[in-house]
Amino acid sequence: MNPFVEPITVSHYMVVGAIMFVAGAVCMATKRNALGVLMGIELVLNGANVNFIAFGSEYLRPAADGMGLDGQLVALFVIVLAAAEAAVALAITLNFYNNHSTVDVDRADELKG
Amino acid sequence: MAEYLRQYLTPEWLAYVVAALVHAFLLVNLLAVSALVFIWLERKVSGRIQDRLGPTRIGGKFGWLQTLADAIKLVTKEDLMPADADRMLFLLAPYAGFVASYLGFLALPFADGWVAVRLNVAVFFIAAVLGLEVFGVILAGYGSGSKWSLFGAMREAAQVVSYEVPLGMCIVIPVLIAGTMDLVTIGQMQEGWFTQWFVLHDPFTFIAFWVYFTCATASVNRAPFDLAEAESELVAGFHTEYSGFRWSVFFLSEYGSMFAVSGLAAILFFGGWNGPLPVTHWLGLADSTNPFLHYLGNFLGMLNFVAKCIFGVTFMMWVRWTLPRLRIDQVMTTCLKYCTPISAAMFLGAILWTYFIPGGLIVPNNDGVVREGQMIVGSYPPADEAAQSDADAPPASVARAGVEGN
Amino acid sequence: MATQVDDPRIIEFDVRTDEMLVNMGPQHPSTHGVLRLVLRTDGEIVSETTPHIGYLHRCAEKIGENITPRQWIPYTDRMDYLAGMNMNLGWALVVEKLLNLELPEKARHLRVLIVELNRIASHLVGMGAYGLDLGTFSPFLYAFREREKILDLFEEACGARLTYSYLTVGGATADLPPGWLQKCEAFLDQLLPVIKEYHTLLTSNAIFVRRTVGIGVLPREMAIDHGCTGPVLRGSGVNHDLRRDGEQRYTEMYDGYAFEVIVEQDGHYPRDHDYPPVPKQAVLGDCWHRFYVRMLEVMQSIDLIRQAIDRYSTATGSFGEPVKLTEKLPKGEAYMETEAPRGQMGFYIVSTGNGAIPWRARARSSSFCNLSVTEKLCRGCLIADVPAIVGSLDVVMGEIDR
Amino acid sequence: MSRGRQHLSEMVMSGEAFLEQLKSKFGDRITGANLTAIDPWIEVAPEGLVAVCEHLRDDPQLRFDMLNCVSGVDYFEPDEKKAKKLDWDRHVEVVYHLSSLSNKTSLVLKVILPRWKDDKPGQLPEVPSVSGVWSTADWHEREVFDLMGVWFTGHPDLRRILCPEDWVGHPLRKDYEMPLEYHGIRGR
Amino acid sequence: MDPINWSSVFFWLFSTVACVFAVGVVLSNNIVRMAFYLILSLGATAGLFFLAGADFVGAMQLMIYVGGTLVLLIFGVMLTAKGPFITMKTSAGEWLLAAVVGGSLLAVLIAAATSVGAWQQPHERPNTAQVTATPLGMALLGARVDKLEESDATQRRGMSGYLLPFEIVSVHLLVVLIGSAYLARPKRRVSGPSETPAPTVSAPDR
Repeated sequence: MNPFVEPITVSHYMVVGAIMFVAGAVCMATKRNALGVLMGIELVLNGANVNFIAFGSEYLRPAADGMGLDGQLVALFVIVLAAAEAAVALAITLNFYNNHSTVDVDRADELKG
Repeated sequence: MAEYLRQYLTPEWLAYVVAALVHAFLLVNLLAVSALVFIWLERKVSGRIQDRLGPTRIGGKFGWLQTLADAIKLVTKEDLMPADADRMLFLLAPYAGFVASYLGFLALPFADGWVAVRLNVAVFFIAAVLGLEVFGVILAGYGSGSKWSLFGAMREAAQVVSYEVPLGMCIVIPVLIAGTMDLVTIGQMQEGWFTQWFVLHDPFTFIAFWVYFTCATASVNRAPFDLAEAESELVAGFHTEYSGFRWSVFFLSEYGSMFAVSGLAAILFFGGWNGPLPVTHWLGLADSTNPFLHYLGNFLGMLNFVAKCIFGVTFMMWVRWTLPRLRIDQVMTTCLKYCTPISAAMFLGAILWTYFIPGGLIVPNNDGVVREGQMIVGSYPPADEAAQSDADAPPASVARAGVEGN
Repeated sequence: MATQVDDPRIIEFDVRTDEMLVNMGPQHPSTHGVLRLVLRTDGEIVSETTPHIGYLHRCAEKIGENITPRQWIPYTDRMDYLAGMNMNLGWALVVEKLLNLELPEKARHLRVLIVELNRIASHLVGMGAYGLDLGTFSPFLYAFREREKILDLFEEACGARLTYSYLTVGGATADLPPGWLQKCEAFLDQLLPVIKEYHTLLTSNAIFVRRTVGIGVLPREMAIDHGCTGPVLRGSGVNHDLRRDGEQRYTEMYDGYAFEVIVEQDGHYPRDHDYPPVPKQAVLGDCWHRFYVRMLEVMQSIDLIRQAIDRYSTATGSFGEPVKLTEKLPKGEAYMETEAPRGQMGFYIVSTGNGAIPWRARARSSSFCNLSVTEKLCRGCLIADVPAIVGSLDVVMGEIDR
Repeated sequence: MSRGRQHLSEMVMSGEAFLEQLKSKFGDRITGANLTAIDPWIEVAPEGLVAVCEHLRDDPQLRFDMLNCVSGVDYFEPDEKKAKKLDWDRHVEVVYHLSSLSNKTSLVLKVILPRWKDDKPGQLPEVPSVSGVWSTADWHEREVFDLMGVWFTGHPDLRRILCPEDWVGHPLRKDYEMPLEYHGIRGR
Repeated sequence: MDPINWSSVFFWLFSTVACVFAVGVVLSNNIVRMAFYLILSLGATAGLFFLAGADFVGAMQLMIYVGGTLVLLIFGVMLTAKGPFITMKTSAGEWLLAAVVGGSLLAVLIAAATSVGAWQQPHERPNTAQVTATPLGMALLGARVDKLEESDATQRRGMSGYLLPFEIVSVHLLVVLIGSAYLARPKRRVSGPSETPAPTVSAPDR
């Protein structure tokens, strides 16, 4: 079966999303660098976004039982919120770095800065 | 073209690949050649500004082939890499910038319909892709393992992220007036006399153009915003450690982005391929059904467009060779305290203007033609009414498909 | 009216970054030759600057005590290579002081004519190079265009374009060729409107003003304390010019010449109505003032040259009789400073009275003292300000390292 | 317009009166003077240098606010035959050229030092630093140390300035010999 | 032979890049390399969005995510990238645990992805030119253009758009803007040697 001939389905997109999601989750779990954890979060969100887009796409599913615009809209919200999340997380990380001279999340075990 | 090749080439996918390669080759070559011309132009313009001649020897009277000679010199130069460099990033960085700068041309129409990919979000796409050029600079700066390069990269990152905000806002203003993000439609809407150009649409767009140009200059790293390379401060900034071919790739992408932002300005504000006078209409070329005449009209339009781009690039050169460089804090002040509020105010003003005085400043732009891809915002009935409206002609499909004019 | 800089120890910071030690120079585009500044930076902020000099040390003083004073003249050319005539003059005067030599009137006017012309050339380079430091290239070439014409004049007078060895102990090596004065006057007529262009391009340019105003403020006390001289000192508002306040032997060259010392008084410069006004935010002693003083000194020199041309053409006597190459030096020592374009250039000669070779030849370099303030001026500024500050001091490494 | 800088003797007070005043204030720390030279000079003992300089700078009548130059002169004749004919002893002089911007006067101070401290070759003679009085002295003293080999006690940062940090010897000394080799570069 | 499906080819291209570099992010220890891989991965994801007909979201992904967020992230990396933090090793035990958990999660997800038959049914691509931006904008403002044909009136009423979330997100962004500006505000600090360039010479009056 020639993969280049077969049309693409939602499942294909979902597998890609799953791989990105898992990669992000593992990244979040294993990285000790706060910024590495942040990158993991971005991957997870993107994995989710891939699914949303796939389900919302008229190219992949018939419009009748599709999500219509909802898929794209949710993806948009995810992107915007991810940007906001990254900005705050970065500000926290840099503040943490200022106070503790490290970005190792394992050492972020006190509440006061 | 692919269909044509399919008759001769087997297997069939080879035809597609060959066709794609030919297209890509054409596009890259067009841009590489234009970069060569721009570098030559830069030398000539700077020479004239500085009361000297510029190149005069290679390739005849005007030194036409000077850039080619430079290119040969650069390609044959020794390719150095600092010992401290991050090998992968150092090698990839120039191409990252190059790809980003040239990806923008995918959606940039050169004449009516002459565009590689007609995207309905072309404006947005170009703005997004041009913003990616920053990665080339950042990665080069970081990967070089040189402190000066790192300074350049940090400056570039801060500068580009900040300038994307007013730049985006200025781009939105013509989009708002046109009601579409499709560059071809935006260009078509400015057909006719130069009074149809969006820059003359209302006073807000006029000011927005200058803000756009300032921000575009900043986002492509040209003087007086060339802080990332800041010759007198950072030696050469992010490309301090580069030499030979990779260094010239940085240059190609710089001139490529200059071309791209000038082209965007030309389409968004200066009528794109439409000349100041509707000459092609008078000659009957634009509306001609004869493919050759239509092609000729488009070709004239492309010349028009390229001339506008060259004018924009030359303007940037003029600025570069005249003004001193700003300091990093002044660059940020210019962006955050001046460009952003001004563009926001212009955005608001343009909204109010189009609401109260739809149509242009001098000649009403409303010729009653709704072009393909264009969306008339006001034509949507509220959702409830729409449900009761005639099922044969749902307003959404009108809006979606559009009506070809006349 | 000294201006107090904000306490430089307080540095605003957004994010704490690593302190970085970067070498600016000796091969850096904006360090005017081979100056090396070691910057300790915190992000873009420079917390400490340490100048390292000596990359152009050519043992001029050691050579000077092995050859006769007239033989050392070419070596003085190579000190401030942008103002070789002024260097020649400084050394010639101090040797004349030791020999107690009086010069004919014509020779004195010739000297004024030549050194003021060289001052213009030097300030033009300073102006152009300062534009370069701030990131604009064109004024540099405009400045060089005019400087070329001065070099043409010098070439006609003495055959050299950079290292002249023209003024020498006892006068000059040759008289001016016929027709030279007319050419010189034509050049001055042509230069005047060009100066206006420079003011438009730089002095009153908004970006230029923002880059220079309030940057590198050198209070007058600090300037005096550090022995800063020339435009740097006058840019700080100190009314001091050796052409007026120097030693008798030097100032008598300028006897009868009408000129005003270029220094700010009550917010105004002498005859500044022709030129861009002082920006409101400008602080006395900042980079802008130093630059502006140089620009006005060009005008002053034009005036002086015009007067010198008049006097020279009517003066009697010869252009001076150079002393023998091996003129015996009396026992004694002499020190004298002259107003070179970059400040007070002092020469010190010691002779033990046996032979024609001095026991000690010493050059006190103006740029050397001017440069020593960078350490304090650059504290707490941005990286981009470092070239702006060093450029406004207008140093020549050949003179510093000797 | 008053033009021209005068020597101290002509401006504020006569040279003799000035010298007397200094002598009465600093006693035997003023060790000599030559008021008839081209540039009249006053010789100061090393231990009194800083006090004298501070007085010269701060005295409202004198106000020598600018130090123009610090020079070192090595009086030494390597040639024995010539040395016998000389009328001076071997010594090192440090010469300070001062001027006052407000009074338009100038003054020369000299400090006479042995060529080597305690006559042990290689031991640099010492003189107190005046870099606390005039900041100009900072770099000038470094230069004199570098080229002439005089140790300025109390200098904040006395290291070589023109020669490389690892250079051997002080080039302006009359008995200095160029090293044969410096980092593989042939010297002679 | 069947004609080549070019969107499939590009799908494989983009998905390979996205997945390989996503895994690269996990496996790399160098934080700067990780950032670079992340750029490529997210850029390829934008390509996938374009392939799925979501032009606007794709461009948005490029502009906001890749062009904005990642630049910020790299900025943070550069500010904190000093020696020990560039490469922070993870212990083998953690790796093992993460691999087991991640592997099982992946297995579950892939099984779920391939379980529904309808999701594996290829669908004829519609020929209508999609105008994605304006319906999206209308939906954000509360008018669902794509649901106009919806026969079920109650469902249509329920799907009337995203005006409230849009407002909430707008306010949220404003809060984030102010909050992160507050977190990263300039602080004053005294540094450097304690001497001030105080002149020691009294100024002559003139």
